[in-house]
Amino acid sequence: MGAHLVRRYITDRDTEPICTDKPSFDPLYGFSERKEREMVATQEQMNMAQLPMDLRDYCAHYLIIFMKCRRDHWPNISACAHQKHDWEYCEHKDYVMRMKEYERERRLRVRKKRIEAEAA
Amino acid sequence: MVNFAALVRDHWVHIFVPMGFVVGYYLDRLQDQKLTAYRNKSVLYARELKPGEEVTWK
Amino acid sequence: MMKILTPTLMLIPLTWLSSFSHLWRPTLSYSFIISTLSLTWIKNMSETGWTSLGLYMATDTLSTPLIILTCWLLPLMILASQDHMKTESQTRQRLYITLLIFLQLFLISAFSSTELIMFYIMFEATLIPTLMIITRWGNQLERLSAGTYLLFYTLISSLPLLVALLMIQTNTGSLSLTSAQFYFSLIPQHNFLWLACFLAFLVKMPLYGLHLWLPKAHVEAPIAGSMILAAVLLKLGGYGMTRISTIVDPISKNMTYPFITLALWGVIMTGLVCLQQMDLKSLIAYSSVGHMGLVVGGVLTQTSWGYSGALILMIAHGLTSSALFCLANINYERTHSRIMYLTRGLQIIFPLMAIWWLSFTLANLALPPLPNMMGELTIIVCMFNWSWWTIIFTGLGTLITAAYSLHMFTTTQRGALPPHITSLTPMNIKEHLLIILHLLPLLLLILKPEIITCWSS
Amino acid sequence: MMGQSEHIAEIIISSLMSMTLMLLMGILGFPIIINNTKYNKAIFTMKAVKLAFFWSLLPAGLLIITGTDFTINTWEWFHISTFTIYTSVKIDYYAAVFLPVALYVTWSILQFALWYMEKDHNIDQFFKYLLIFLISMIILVTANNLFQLFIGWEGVGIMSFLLISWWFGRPDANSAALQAVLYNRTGDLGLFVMMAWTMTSTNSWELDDIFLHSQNQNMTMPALALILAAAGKSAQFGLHPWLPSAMEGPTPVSALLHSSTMVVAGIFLLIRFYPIIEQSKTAMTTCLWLGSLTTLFTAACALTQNDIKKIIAFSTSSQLGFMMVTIGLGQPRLAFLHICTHAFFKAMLFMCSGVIIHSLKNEQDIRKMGGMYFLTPLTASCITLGSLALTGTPFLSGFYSKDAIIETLNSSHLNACALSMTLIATSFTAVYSLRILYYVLGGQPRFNSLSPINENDPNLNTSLMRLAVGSLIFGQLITMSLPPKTTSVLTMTLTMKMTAILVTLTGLTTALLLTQSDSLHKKLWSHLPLHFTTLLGFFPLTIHRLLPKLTLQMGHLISSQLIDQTWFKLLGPKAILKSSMSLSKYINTIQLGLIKLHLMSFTIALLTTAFIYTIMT
Amino acid sequence: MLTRLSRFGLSLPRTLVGPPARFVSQSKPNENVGSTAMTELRPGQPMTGHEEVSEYTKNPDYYGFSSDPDVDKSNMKLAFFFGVSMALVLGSTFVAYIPDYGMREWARREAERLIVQREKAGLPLMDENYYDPSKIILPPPKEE
Repeated sequence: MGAHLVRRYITDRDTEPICTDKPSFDPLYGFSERKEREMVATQEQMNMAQLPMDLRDYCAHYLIIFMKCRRDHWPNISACAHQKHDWEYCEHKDYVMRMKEYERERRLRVRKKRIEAEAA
Repeated sequence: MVNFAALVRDHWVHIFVPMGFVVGYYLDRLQDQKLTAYRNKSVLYARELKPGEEVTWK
Repeated sequence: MMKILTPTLMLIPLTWLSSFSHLWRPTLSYSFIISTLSLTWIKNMSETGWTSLGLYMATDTLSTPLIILTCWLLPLMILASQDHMKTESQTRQRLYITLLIFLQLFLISAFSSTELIMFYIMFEATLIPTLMIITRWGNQLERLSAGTYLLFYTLISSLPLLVALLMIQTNTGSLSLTSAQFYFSLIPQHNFLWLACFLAFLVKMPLYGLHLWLPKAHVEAPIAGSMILAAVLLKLGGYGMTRISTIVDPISKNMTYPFITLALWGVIMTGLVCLQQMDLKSLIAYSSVGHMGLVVGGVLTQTSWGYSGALILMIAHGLTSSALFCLANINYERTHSRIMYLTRGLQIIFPLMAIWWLSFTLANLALPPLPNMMGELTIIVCMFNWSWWTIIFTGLGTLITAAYSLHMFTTTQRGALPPHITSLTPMNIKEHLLIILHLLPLLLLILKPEIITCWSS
Repeated sequence: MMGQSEHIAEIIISSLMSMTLMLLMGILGFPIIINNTKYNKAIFTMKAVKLAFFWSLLPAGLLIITGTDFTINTWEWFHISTFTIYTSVKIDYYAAVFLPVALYVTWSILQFALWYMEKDHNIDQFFKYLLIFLISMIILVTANNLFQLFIGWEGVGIMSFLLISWWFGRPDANSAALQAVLYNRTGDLGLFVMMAWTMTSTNSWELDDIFLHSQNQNMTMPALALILAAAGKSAQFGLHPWLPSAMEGPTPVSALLHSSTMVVAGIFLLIRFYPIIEQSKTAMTTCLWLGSLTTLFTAACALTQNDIKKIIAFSTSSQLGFMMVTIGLGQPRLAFLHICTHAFFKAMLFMCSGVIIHSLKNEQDIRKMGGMYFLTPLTASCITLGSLALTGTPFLSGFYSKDAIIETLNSSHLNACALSMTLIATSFTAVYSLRILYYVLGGQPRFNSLSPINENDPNLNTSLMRLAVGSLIFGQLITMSLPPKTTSVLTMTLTMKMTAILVTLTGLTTALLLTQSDSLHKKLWSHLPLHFTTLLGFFPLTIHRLLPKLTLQMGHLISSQLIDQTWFKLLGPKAILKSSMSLSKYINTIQLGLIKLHLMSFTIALLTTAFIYTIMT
Repeated sequence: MLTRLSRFGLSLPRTLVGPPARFVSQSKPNENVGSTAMTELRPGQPMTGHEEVSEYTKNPDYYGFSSDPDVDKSNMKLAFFFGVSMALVLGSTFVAYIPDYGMREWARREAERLIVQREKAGLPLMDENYYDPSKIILPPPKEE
């Protein structure tokens, strides 16, 4: 809570990326090869499952399985713990990847600033 | 048999308002008749009479 | 049109010729019949908007609700004034009823006249019976000064109206409302003409600056006088303003600013006056000055929302304030004092009357489903649309209305009984009937408010 | 393509739903209408609410299984030129879940009121008032257009006026009721602005049209108006003094109105209009700041109060601030979950305090209580359960919503100051809950009660037990059974995850330390700046004296004396009077009846005209 | 002695009975005057004889219209019949069932009929002048 604020407003104000702006470096920079993430659940599947709009992300297929399991054993609400875990783990991995992406963006900006400082 | 004279002596007053209503109805009818002077004379709304109709509205 | 006027005319010989023991019965029942008859005017608008056309008279969706309110009030006034007229002599009672009937006659022909001159004559004619009722049957000595205030305020302001009407007559050759849309471009574009036309109605409507006659007239008038004054005579001003603003429309674009600001400022000022008012009747009178300020604001913005909001508020306020005056009069007949401090804690003695007080206080502070709220909300929205600064005044006004209505309710009904009130004569069914006949129309209007949204239902 | 079966299913469900609503209103409306004394009306009302609760489970169950919510647009109420106002009802996630919760809580409170108001003469009227309040709350919750919402809004405000001043003989009950309505009306100013704005710029009061048309408009002004309305109704900072003084009403009223249903109406409005508030950043930050300010201030005030109902009222107000913070964080569903869970245990806390007050012969000061643990065991256990749920101990119903909120709070990017204020307030909740437990249950009894304190009334026990069960399992039940709408935050370090419990534990230990060591107690408390919190932030002193004095003085001096009596009177009639008097006095001297003078002037005039005439011709 | 005793005796029971029973409910003492407690009427206030004699003393079910009971009753019946059942019930049913107030349904049907007709005739759905201009015969322009 607020740890990044120190960097954002006090220490290095110019290199700290805002969490909402797009990555400004080439995604393949520094990686040998990096394949595009592909979406497992198809649009038509998601429509049939009537998923809310902000849940239609890369882990939507786990969510569809979880929702189907919930509907099948309806009165027993704690039946689908396993499916719920899969979905949440996938969300967890997704979130960790975003944090790594954010950190990569920040370090690249700091490196760029250092190179420019040396060149100048 | 309710004797008619006593009834009239007591309740003759009740004739006023219904009589007023009848007179009012008649007066209204008279004024409508007078207003028909402007029937079908307007430049905008005048229309040729349909066959078998001698007056646009009764 | 004459189907209602001639029966009301015939009521007068009825009062003078019926035997004294049966004086109040036929007048009451026939006036109820006439009020039911007057409901037949809520027919749907025809092409031209005018229904039941006569040579000089016609009604449209603006005037029908007001005429029905007038016809509805005559029986209620007869019902309400039976008690305090019991001690009067025979001829005076008959004179009193004839005055009320004359008042209704003039009001109906005023609301339904298409000729502006006939409207003007009837507008002035309503003054005479009101004056006689207030000065003859008022309770305190100040009724004479109240009468003079009423007379001079209305007379002085309506003379320029006559001059303006004559000027319009000479320039355009006709004063009939039905053909107004053809000749209003010929009217000379003077600001003074606009001012002259509107001044009479602004005084009658009590705009805040010219409202001194209203509290005096309300406080001194007998029950029937203050009922008709609160319910219909104020609305005469609003009706006139709506009619005239369609005729002298082009001039009033820049002339309305001072009056709207004065009206809105009046809403707050009268609210503050009500907050620390000692006399119950003058509190209700000042509250109607406040509500009518909102109506003036609504009409002067000259939008369809403004006109319909103004009419809804006029009808709803008519019923509410006349009922509040009846309640105040019922308390007055028992405790013989209008000072709120002396008549505290009446809920313990009259629990059912407390329910009526509560329902009409809520109507006064505009509880939502009631038509008062629909009218007030429409006007607030229309003023917001006119300029969004007005929301400060109207919002503050609603807050202060809530404050003084609940203050009135809490001081008169709640709290401990004062030591000097030990036993009061209980309420009788006539008084409950009087209040119910005010409350039920208000509640029934919730279901079908289209009949009172003028020109835009 | 919709198969035939789905089509029929859809018709059945929609007719079922509209029938549910009609029945709900019918079941609740019926006890108001019946007047015969054959039934004991109070019990009949309670049974009606019980039936309504079971009936309202139907839409909730449907929502949980199939996730369908529905909007009924029945009747074109009235039109002003092109603007039509419908009576439209929307039972979506929020309304479907809130209805059973509200009816469940009302059912147990009515049963409690059967015991509490037993000796009151017009207990039936009391139950009728509570029922009318419940119906206007349902209208507010299920409204789909602004006008219907406003009907519920004002109905709830007026019923709180009537119920607070139930014992209208007492002057401070009347003034508390008046105060409550005035604060609510200042809030209503915001709702007026909202209605005016939506009418002018989206030309409809239907919720869906408003959300649709307001996509690309600058929404700060209506959003701030909504926040003002919510602040007025849910006693946020600045408009909060009416909630503690609303404790003048009977305890069932404070349990039902001022803890679970009425005060959450403001927050519910913000949740319902969340898509509008979301669009303007200033509104979100005002929500956050207003909420954290309220929660901190009212929690601090609760620390130093001695009246048991005042403490619980302040804790309600601080929880409302907490909900406002959740809306500021951008989590309307969590705020809604907190509303439901909070309704359970807060109503139970109020009912327990009612039991204690009633058995100690209306003694409300906690310093004069003590040792209730032995005398009323069931109430004591319920109070501890309620306080634990309030402080968010794991796996009670409070934990599910409070903990989730504090987690999102910690991992959010919003400003740290408002969030740390909320954390301090959560620690304060632990302190004042412990203070209640310590003073009311622990120690030697400090009251001289003669009457035997007992809890053998069945109504009392079953209602307390029912709410205890509710606050135990409701959190679990709802979080597990409802379909997930937003992904929960799963990537936090251990300390971040445990902050909620750590903060409450620190609050608890400090309070325990302070209460144990009496010597320290005297030294420490004596010179701490308590005046600020005991006098409720000097609000009643300043605002409740200054503002009325100013308005009344302005009313008296300026508007009535200065303007009405002098300006208008002197300028208008009196000026004419004076000028005409002097004029007539002057003319009067001529008309004094001197016949010789008149005749002489007449003859002179005659002669001159004759002379001029002869000259002319 | 006896008379004095009896007088004393007479007065004794009254004192024994003690002050007139003051009915104070056992429930919430803090609702002192509120809805339940009946404050004791002012004791020992001599009737001055010219208070308002309320109508209820003579005629217990006084409806408020006149002192003679049967005229009172018939007036009440008359007022209620004409006031409530005639004016309110009949009136409100008439107002409630006015066909098509404001001609809204008619306007809707008319619009739909016109659209169908104009589509069939190929005309544009709406055109700007309300009257068809051919019908308006304007006076010839001034020659001078």
